[in-house]
Amino acid sequence: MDEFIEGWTARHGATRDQLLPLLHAVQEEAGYVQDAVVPLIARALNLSRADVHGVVTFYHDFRRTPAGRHVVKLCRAESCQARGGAAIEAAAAQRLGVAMGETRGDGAVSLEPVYCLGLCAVGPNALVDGRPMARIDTAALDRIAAEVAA
Amino acid sequence: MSDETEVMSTGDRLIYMANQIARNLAAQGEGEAVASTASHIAKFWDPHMRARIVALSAERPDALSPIAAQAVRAISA
Amino acid sequence: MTYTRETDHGTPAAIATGKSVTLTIDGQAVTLPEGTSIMRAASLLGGSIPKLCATDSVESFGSCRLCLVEVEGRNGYPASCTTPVAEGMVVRTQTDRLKKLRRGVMELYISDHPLDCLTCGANGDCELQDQAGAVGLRDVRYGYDGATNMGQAKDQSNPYFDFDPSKCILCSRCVRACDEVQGTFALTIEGMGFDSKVSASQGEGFLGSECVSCGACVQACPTASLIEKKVVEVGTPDRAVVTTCAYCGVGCTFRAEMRGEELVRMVPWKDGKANRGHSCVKGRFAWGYAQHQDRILNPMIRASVSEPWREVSWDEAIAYTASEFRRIQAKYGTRSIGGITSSRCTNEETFLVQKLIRQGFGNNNVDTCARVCHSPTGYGLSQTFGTSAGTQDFDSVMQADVILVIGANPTDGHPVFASRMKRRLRQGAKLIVMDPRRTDLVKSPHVEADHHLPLRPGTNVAMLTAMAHVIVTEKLYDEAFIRERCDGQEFADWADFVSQPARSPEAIEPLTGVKADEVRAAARLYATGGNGAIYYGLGVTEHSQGSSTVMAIANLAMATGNVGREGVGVNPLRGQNNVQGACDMGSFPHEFSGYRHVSDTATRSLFEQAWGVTLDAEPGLRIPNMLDAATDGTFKGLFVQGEDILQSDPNTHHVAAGLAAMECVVVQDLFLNETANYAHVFLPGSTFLEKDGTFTNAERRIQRVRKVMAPLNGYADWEIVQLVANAMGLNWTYDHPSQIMDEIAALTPTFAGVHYDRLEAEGSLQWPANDAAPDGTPTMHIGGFVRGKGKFVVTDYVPTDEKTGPRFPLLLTTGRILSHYNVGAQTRRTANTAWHPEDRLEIHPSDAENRGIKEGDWVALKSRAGETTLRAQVTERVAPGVVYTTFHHPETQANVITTDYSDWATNCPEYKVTAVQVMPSNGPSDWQRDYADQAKMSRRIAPLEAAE
Amino acid sequence: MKIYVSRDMASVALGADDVAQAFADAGCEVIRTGSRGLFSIEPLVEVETADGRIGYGPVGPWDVAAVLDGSHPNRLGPVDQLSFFAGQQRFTFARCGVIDPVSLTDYAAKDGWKGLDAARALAPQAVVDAVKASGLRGRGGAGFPTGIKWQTVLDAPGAQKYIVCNADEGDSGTFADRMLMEGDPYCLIEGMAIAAHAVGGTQGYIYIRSEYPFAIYTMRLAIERAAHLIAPFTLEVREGAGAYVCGEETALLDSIEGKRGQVRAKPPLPALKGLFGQPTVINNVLSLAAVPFILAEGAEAYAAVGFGRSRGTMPVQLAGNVRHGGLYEIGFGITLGELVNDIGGGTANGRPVRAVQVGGPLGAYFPPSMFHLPFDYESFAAAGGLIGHAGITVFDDSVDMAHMARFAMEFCAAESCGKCTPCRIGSTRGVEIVDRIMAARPTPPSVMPAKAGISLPEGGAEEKRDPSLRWDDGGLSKALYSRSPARIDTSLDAQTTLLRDLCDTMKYGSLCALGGFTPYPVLSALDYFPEDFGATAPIKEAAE
Repeated sequence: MDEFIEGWTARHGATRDQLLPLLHAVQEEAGYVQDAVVPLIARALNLSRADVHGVVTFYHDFRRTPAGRHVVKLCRAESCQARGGAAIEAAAAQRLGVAMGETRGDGAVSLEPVYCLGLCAVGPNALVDGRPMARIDTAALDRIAAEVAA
Repeated sequence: MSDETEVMSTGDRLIYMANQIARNLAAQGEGEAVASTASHIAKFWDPHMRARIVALSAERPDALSPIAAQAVRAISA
Repeated sequence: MTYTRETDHGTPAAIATGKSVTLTIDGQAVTLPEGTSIMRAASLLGGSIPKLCATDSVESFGSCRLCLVEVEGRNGYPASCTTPVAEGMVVRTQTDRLKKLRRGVMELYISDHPLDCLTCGANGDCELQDQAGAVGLRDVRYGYDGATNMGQAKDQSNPYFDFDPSKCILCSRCVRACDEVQGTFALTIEGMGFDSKVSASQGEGFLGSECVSCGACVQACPTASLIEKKVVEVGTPDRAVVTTCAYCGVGCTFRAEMRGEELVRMVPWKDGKANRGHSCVKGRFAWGYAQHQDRILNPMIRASVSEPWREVSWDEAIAYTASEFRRIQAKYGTRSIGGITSSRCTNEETFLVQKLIRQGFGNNNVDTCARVCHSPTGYGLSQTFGTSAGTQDFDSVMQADVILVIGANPTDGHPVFASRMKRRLRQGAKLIVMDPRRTDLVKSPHVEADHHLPLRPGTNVAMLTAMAHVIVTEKLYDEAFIRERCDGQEFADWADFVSQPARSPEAIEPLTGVKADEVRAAARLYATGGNGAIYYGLGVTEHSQGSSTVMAIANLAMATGNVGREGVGVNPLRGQNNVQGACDMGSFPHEFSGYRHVSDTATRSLFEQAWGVTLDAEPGLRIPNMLDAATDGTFKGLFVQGEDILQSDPNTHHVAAGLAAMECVVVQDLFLNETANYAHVFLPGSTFLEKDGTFTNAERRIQRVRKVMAPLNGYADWEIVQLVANAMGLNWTYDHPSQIMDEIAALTPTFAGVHYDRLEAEGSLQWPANDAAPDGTPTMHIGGFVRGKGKFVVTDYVPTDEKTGPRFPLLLTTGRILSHYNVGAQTRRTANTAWHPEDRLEIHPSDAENRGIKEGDWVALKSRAGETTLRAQVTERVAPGVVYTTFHHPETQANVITTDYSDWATNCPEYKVTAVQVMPSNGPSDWQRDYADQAKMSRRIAPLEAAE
Repeated sequence: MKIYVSRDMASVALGADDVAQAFADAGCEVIRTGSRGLFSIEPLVEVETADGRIGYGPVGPWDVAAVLDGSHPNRLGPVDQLSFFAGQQRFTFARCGVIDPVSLTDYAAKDGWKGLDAARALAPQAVVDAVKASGLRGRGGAGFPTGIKWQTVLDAPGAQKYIVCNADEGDSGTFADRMLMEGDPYCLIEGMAIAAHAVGGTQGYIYIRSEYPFAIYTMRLAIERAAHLIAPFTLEVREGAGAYVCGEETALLDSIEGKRGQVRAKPPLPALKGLFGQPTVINNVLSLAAVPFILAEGAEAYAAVGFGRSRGTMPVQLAGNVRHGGLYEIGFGITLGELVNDIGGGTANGRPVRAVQVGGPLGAYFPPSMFHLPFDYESFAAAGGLIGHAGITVFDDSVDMAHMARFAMEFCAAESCGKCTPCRIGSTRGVEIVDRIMAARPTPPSVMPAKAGISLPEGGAEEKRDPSLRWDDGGLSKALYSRSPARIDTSLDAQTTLLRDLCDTMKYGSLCALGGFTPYPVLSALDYFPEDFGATAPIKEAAE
């Protein structure tokens, strides 16, 4: 990971404003921002470990533990609720066997809340492994469950 | 001074000090250097040390560098 | 006397812009500088706006929302801490609407706060408790069965303070204090929203985190979340005495907060002009040594060092000392005895010791430990500027544009000043660091030197002369300044000398190992980057060319016009709390107080009239010369106050031999130190908490030390010296240190205006303080140099005789670490050992590798002067070929390695350059074992026979 | 045969990629465009014919043949003649759904860069004057006159000046920024280049929320292609990281600077000391995207449209349970009822509209009785609400307004930056109060299926609490008298009064709009729908 960070800062620079872009890149590369990587990032940008730890723990996107193999981000915002989002959320948790905000025991899937994907006229919506899905109903949940099981 | 000897005797140290002062003032040119070395020794060495260096310059004439030797002669007059 | 907390105006004073505005607050008109916050304005008017996240040591933050006010013409309720005053503003701070809002905020705070005030460590000293009372909170309607941050585990890892997250109100004052005041950025808030939590580094215990334990966060914390363990243990203080710290040369002033006779905590004093309300781990917490059981409280004597100590009464010990000294003088001559003053005792005590020697002993055999640290500064600056002290005050760094740090590691040696320097660097000042090691100033969080010149140890003069070469040959010097302030001819000679090709950066590159273009860039930046300020330390002075280096530095400053105004100057970072004072008081063998030579008849007759004796006009012996004379049999008696030359001076064998040859060594100290192993009389000393007096810090600031508790050993150190003096028939009649200072003022022109009543009124004075400068002199050499014209001194690089060779291929340089001080006598007897329990040898990975050395291995460190063993620390902080260690722990006796080479002008030892070899070893060297046995033997104290 | 299919994230979510692939497989030349902005007809296909582009929608991959031979039942004819589009005044969204978003030639052909060229021909002050004359106000929600903000930055001394675009569009019910960035990225780039010219800006940043991966991709591609046209001004996209609060301008600046996205105190205003402490223009996507039109067609053309002090057009977004959800750019002044019923067509499932939330999660709820309100900053403010980013979320009669009030507090708790007390602690206490109200209210109305609200965000309260602090009924509760549950009045009246007091503290005490505006949805739900809170007659609190 040290070489990755060095290569990245060589291309993008090592000023403090590169911290979020670098954290995104590290998470993209390793799947999550491990506590052990924080000192390397701090040294690369000449920040304290506290600086980096404060930023990693502030933003919802950055994970400190690995996610499930599949990540389902289900929208909980008002527009999706107006289109039955709350019921779909309960059904998804039941169908995928994982509580909202958790990763399933077998590590296959993480169900996470997201507050608005900007698809507010076609909800309930979700991002499934980065792919947007609209008008989610129980049938769509079955398809997602199948994908997770595959 | 090679790096073998562990502790300098007092005599050796006085000679070494005088030479060191002279060497560091040499950049001012010989005339200036002799005068300032002499005044330095007069200003900072106690009478016993001054008397000792004068005696040493007589006993071991080649131990002192030219500037140092002239300076010691100046303070012994 | 009731315990009065210092007033907290909530926000720092505005940066002066010269403009002021007039407004009315609660009907009262007031005119204040532009940029002042409404909160500060109200506080200055004596009003009180509730606040919790505001404190005037850090910038306003606007998070607690307690301090809301009404401003006519503006909707909403702005926070008074983040809203600056404006012309014609009409502010109301106490309306019913505001009271309701404030109660609403407080009700939320207390809905997530334990209600155990009566059993809390901060009971009676908690801002949350005060504000809850002030806003009249009577109920928490939210109940306590909801979500809460209470019940979290306490972090008690730091030896001095606890962190209890359950009592934290997330005001972030601690995080901001760590960032803005200390500049370490070790704290952050972890998480967001309701679950936010203060976290050291990555949510670990304070001790293992990046925290340097300076105590700023504990001081900033409004509740019991961060609190001193001693306060929890004994309760909140009931009185406070302002005094000055006895550790480094920054000279921080503290409020010693007492509970009766017991010291509860040391809190930095906001009005302290050297530390501006900041502290470091030593001054703030490491004062436990004062009550440590190792303190010797009764005088002891013995005929020979092989016998155990015999406790005796004060009268017997004093009489024995006087008679021995008289006996030795009668037998071996007047010049056969001498004394060493301490840089850790007060000005008054140092003055008395040199008076005892000059008036009592009748010779000038007096020296001080400044010999081994900044004596070259005294010599070099007096030659060039005409006075032996730094030119600026510490505040001056905040006006610097380019900061050049040479041979100094302020973040370890002068941490509070380093914090102010880092604050200036964060504001955009440029930094050049000249040091063989990659110190924290070279690169550490939020700090990065623009140029690092990692020169080989011992090549300072070559490097500085090369910089001068660039400045002269590229015509970057300040011609007008030189013509007006310096001697034109001397400049011309100097300019010719430095311009020669042999002194170009290219020519000296092989010597220093630093790339020529880096040297050129650094020189250009210093010369042209605006206000250039040079700060240097023992890495400059502890060389065979220490004095030449100081003069080379002075040359650079004069050539570029960087002397005589704010933000510039040549600033020695003097090691100890009163090393400047010790030199001022005439501790050197060749001069009286105020740097006047003993041969100067007018000065000498002044002292002769005052003291009623004829004084010796010849300079006395320096410490190394005393030890030589001792081994030659002509120097037999030594009075050592507050100094441990066996551990701190170089070439331990030589020191031991000298001490062993003497017939009467008298040691006055707090503990049985290493020098006491060879002593015949031990007079127990007193700590800075147990006596009145003054210290002078590195910016020539004379500050009061005030007694806060009765001396455990019965006498203040100045009283002991008086006892000895009177036993030798000198008939001194001082009954308070202020009288001694009056005598100093009468005899020393630069101290003429210094009297205790002035110090009480002004808080402190920077000498010279006399009729010419009634309020002291923050910045020296304004308009002209003390010696008249600034003198350019030609400094040629003369390589040291200490050469590396096949037997000793590496270069050793020495230094200090934050948690310890000098020889560690005090800090080793506090909890600071938690950070640095033993001296370690820093060695570069490549040097370690080809010697088969891994991190933590025992290694033998050998020079031509001796051998010792310690554990290795493999790091890239040192360059290949260079190793580094500290000398805080006697077990390692690092100074058995250092040689007897020293500065040509002042004999300041060459600690910084010793040729050594490092090999793996399996434990302490034989010498260390013998030394430990000898030390144990000589520390035995015979049990008191049953009282007859 | 040339056909057009949208690549907008919403269209893709509805299957547009499969449709495009099917037509490509059938040998058609497929042009991917942005979305037209009416989602009830997507996936939409437009076929290039002799008399213009003919739209068919919604269609699936299996409809290729029916579309190509024109027989498909969902034939719509020329899309811009549909009533949903004909009534609009698309000043900012004119190209969106028409052109290939990243084609410089398409953009130039539709008056692209005309505004920038016009601006560069003027002195910076003249450009600022034009923006002032247009009456353009902040489209992010604050409604601050854009011209005045630019004037401040132009006048401010600074070694470097920055142009920052706030594309953190986190409000539920809003997607105009996303649509524009994905459908007409050069329009935003041109607007920022004009701003740079007007105030002497050298570097620009577009802070896009991480939930908009398509917008991030498209903007980066467009910036790369247009770099030479806006030089020496340089632009860079910065990706958010899931914090709604970074939609607040100073939190956004801290986020770009690599810090925790915490809100800064004002003053100093970002216009004077913003990004890296330098003077900074920080505007929403729509404010900046409106500028090219103003410079190209002239300020008067823009100012001519509008209502009262709200000049120009506002791209309204119809969302939630609405039949014709989508983007409707129209001059200010149109009424809420026209938008929801006439244009939106009421609810998608045909049930009656019970409430609409205007302005995202921090906006007020309005019952149909308030549908007379004209869409304008001042009118909505006077009615105790706000326009915000002009998102309108429609709810049918199954909505439980107490649940929505609870969600407003829960959302604030989940997204609070944690800096200021009213929001950090108040939002969590707000959820607890509404829970007590919902427990105490008599008959829960026919509500949506089981309230699936989760407990508080990660780390529920229980396991963190020290077990030794149990509230047993022995001596301890007597000793901790002020803490014993018995002492708390959990009656409906008491808790409702406490909720109002909490809202007062949050509204007037909070440091920013997150904590400060959360009371809008809570109090409007309480005031307009008291029956959901167990009260009988509506209690109208005197407007503070």
